[in-house]
Amino acid sequence: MSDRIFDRETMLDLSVNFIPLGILLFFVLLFLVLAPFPGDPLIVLVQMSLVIIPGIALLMLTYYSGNAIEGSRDDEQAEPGYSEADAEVARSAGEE
Amino acid sequence: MNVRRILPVAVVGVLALVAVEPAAAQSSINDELITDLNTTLLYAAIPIAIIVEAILIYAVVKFKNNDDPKPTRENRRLEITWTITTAVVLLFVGLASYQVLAVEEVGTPIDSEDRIEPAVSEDLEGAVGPYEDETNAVEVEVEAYTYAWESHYDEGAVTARNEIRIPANRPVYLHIYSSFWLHMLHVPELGLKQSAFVGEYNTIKTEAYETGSYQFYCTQYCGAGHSQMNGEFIVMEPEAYDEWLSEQRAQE
Amino acid sequence: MAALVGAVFLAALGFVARVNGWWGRLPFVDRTRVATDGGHAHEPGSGLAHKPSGITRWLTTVDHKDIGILYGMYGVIAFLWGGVSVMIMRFELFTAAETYISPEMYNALLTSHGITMLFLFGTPIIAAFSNYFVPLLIDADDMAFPRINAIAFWLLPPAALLIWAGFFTIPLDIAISPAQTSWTMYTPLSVEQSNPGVDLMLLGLHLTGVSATMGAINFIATIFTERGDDVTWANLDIFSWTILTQSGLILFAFPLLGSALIMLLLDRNFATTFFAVEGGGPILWQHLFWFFGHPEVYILVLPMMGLVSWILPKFAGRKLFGFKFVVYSTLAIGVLSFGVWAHHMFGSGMDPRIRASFMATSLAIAIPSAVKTFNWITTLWNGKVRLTAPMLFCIGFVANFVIGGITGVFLASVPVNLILHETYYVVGHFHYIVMGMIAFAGFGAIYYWFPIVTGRMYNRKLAKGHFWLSMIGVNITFFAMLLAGYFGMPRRYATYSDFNPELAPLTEITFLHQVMTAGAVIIAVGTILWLLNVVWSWKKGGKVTDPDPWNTKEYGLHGREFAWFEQQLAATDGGETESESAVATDGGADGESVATDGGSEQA
Amino acid sequence: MSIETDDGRGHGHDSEHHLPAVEDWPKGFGEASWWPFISALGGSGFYIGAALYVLGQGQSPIVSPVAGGAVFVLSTFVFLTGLYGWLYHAFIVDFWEGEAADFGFPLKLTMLLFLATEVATFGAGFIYYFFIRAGSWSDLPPIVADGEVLSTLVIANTLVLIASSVTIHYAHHALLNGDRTRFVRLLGATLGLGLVFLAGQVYEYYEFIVHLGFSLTDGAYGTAFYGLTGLHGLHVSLGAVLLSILFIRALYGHYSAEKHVSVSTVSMYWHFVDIVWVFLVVVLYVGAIV
Repeated sequence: MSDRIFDRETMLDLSVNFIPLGILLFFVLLFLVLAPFPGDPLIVLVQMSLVIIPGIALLMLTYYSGNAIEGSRDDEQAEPGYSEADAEVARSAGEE
Repeated sequence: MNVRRILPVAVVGVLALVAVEPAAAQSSINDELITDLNTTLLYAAIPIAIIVEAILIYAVVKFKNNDDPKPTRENRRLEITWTITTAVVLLFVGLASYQVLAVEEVGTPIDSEDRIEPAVSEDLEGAVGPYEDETNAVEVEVEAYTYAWESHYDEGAVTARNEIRIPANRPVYLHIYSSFWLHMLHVPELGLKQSAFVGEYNTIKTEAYETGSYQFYCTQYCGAGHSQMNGEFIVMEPEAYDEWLSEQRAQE
Repeated sequence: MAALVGAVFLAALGFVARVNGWWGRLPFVDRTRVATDGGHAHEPGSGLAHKPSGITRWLTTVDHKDIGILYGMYGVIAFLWGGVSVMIMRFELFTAAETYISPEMYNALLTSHGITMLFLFGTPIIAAFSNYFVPLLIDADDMAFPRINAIAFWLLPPAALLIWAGFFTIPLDIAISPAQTSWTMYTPLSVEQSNPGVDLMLLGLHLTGVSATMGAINFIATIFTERGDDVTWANLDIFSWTILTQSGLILFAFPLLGSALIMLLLDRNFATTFFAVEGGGPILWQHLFWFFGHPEVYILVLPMMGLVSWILPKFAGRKLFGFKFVVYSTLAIGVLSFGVWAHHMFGSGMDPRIRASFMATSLAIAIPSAVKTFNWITTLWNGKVRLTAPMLFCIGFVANFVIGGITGVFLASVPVNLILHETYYVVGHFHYIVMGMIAFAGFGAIYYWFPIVTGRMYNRKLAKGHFWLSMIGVNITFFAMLLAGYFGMPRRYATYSDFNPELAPLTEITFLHQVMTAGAVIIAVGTILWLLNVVWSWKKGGKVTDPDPWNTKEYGLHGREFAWFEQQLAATDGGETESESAVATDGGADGESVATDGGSEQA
Repeated sequence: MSIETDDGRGHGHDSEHHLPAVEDWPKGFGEASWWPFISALGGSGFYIGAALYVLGQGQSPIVSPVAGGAVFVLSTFVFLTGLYGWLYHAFIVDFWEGEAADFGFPLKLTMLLFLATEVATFGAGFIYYFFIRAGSWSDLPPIVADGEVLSTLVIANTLVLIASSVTIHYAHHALLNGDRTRFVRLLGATLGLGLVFLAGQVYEYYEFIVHLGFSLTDGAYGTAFYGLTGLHGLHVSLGAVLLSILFIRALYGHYSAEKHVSVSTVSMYWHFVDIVWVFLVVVLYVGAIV
């Protein structure tokens, strides 16, 4: 539990980025399994890197942004971009 | 108001697209594969587009000045559901496209051991010849320059301007190159497209099913004469093609 | 030439001066704005010391709000230039043959239209919004580097003059004509056109790139270091998130384009071989250009998605659904946008395996884009939808995005791309994005923030008319383009009379072109309504005295920028007659909202 | 160019709201400064100058061939004036009274971002080189064929540049330890080594162009060689200018263990330029002959 990188909530938030990663993975596997082209290791290397490198970049950015956002999460704070004072005034009215 | 406007547009769109689909036999293997794929995608895309637009319009109409608004509640399950649904649709698009791409007429013929040397007249790299067992294959060189096309047959023995002739029902290899500036051959009705580069050949392959004439275009912007750079792509009966070719050869 | 550039420059300065004089006559604009920058010195007039008067103020300003207005004026001028050039083209295409303008002129206009709309309208209009509002939204005093901010703007007018130079010299009898390279500037065409107008355009483009890069660095530094104490990464607003992502894209995309442009200039003037056949070849240009070019699309569209994510909830009466999903998917788009460039080059004979890879990444990037659509629709669901002009534009944005996005998936599929690439289908697809989304979000944001920037309200009837004309015009014009693409109509054709009527579907294509022209006229009428509305309302519109003109407090959706606006009103509220309601709402919040003003960080 | 040297704010300590330009000309207007406009005028003047230069070339020049150069020189003057005024008001006018290290993080971050753009700038050139290296690697100039391109001069020059990276590192260290004499000496040494490197490059160009007949237009490799080394040379020159500013300010007694942001940012820049050079030597010199 404690050794997990993110808590469950965050993992669910991040799933929006894991799904495109899943797609990239799917295509990597597809290209490996279904390769009706004459073999050429260099081309295959380029082909794979073109999918895998953006995937890794996305994974890294997701990790760091997830960290930054979760690290600064505070249940008390105002909604993103909203004025705290005004939101408080209105909260009672809006919730009913 | 939105509904009244968008729905007819969408319906007209669907009808128009269906009308564009050549309902009769396909003109070439490329066209057949691409049109089938395109139709399949349209069958998925048009309903999705209409449904999403309809939900949007419904939401706007239904909740316009709604007296009983509810505050937003996060619903991650819903989020993840539609993300995965989108992903599945796109996987299907990718899988279908990849299978079509894997056909060398749609993808590009790739050089390999079991091919013969391409029959080309210029000393340039990049051309790919027919397979050894494709004995009836035809090779045509297509040269682009500002602002015209020339087709060369029999390794340059025969040349025609602004027209490209191929026989039906035989594998055809088009070796495309440019002698001045960048151009692109596009035969929409046969599903053919390839850039013409200076200093290299690019080979595409096709097999036409039907005889007839089609418009071809230059679809790489190339300056003042770009809009005049089109011509006639003629698919002939194989016998007629051979006859034409020997006539031309005799004249040269 | 030097005299000409100088003259045009002076004319531009004169224009700014006139505009400035005109602004000067608006009592609200001057008084409040000047006072606002006094921060806590709330007596109106005390802040006057902070700004010179007259034209000097606009030439010397380092205030992010003034610079935002300058960017906005600039973007609007560019938008009109691009609009006029495309209307000329559309009238020419009404008939198949060459009627009004030569193919050379047509090509010059199409080049100018593309370059102007993307580099001189798109990027600056976003900078207008982000300059004015990002510091307000993140509770910063100003940008991290106000002087660099001003420099970045002042590089743009000379850049525009260089880019348009070829048109200015038409009346003169000198050998400079407008560039005819198309906005993609593909080699060898762009290297071998001997017209020096091309060199001027490339230099101008490089200058806009420098400006955009400076702006991007400034925004990243601002968002990283200037946030107020209570603005954390977890509650950074969505618009600032998209600006941050956009700036990150600019950081890599524009310098790369800059190098490529210099290489092109060297090839043109110093016989280098960067893009020559014996060197990197034309394909190298295509790779470099699209490695910039595809992220450029997201550079333009991401902030606009941010604006819609910010404005749409206000009129849905509820918070944005799935805020974090939208943030993460924005970042995902940012990263993936660098991995999809070659889907613009599927027809260039790349190995099919490599094309398959680009197809895979192009499909992957469609997910985070699509997710946003669902988030916006769900935000509307169960809300209280108020169809104000900004809201109409947001809804139109989403509706157009559905079509623009789905047509994009067809282009990602390599085989389908082969029949649609470089046809009007592509033109229709990306105009759904650039006109149907980017311009729509821009219009929506202009209406939404009109009260803050001008202190007045626009004319609501005209604004709704503007929306409906734009929406109908966009869908007629660009849907017709999609269909023309399926009929095989290639793009960038000055005429289409050369087609063989026996072979090409000339009747259908002609009809569709006429429909497009009719649609374009509708859009133009809508745009004129908008322009009249903005000019008239800025001068004569009803004054806004309510700090909450959109009634967002009721839903707990009062943004920081309007909280700031409230303070400005409070600061200048001396004897306005219709201000009772404003005073009434001011009372309680005053003390606290001081804390959200600029400067609390350093206090 | 001067991105790393803007502090843009930081003098409004008496007010809670930061007015960016209180000390600037025109004085007294907290949110107004002429320097950005003047710098931008000078900056765009370079482009106008380049444009006029292009128009002055060819068979029938449209403007006088000297116009471009004249505008360029004039712009340099205007640009430097703008920069000087800006730097002077932003940093120097009251260096010791300004807040210490307050802007260290933003400025270092900005330098980092600027270096990221530099990666893209150099990237385009290197991509060209990789294209030709992997593609039609033929028609090589004799100096590549003979391996002469990798001369002792280049190796010596590389060592000089690496040494300068070491000296600036220890200069910064010395400053942090409060050893000003050592700081100024090592800074001077860095500047000297940078100038030696530039001289070496100029000499190499001279050798190649005049004696070996290898120039910019000498095929695909000539383009890559002069394009990349030229771009790098421009960066070293800019670095030398920055180092000179540091050095002069250091001689005037600026900088201390607490106030050393400019030293850090210039040092980051210098290290970056150094790393690019090492990569360049490996790829462009060694990579061409292996």
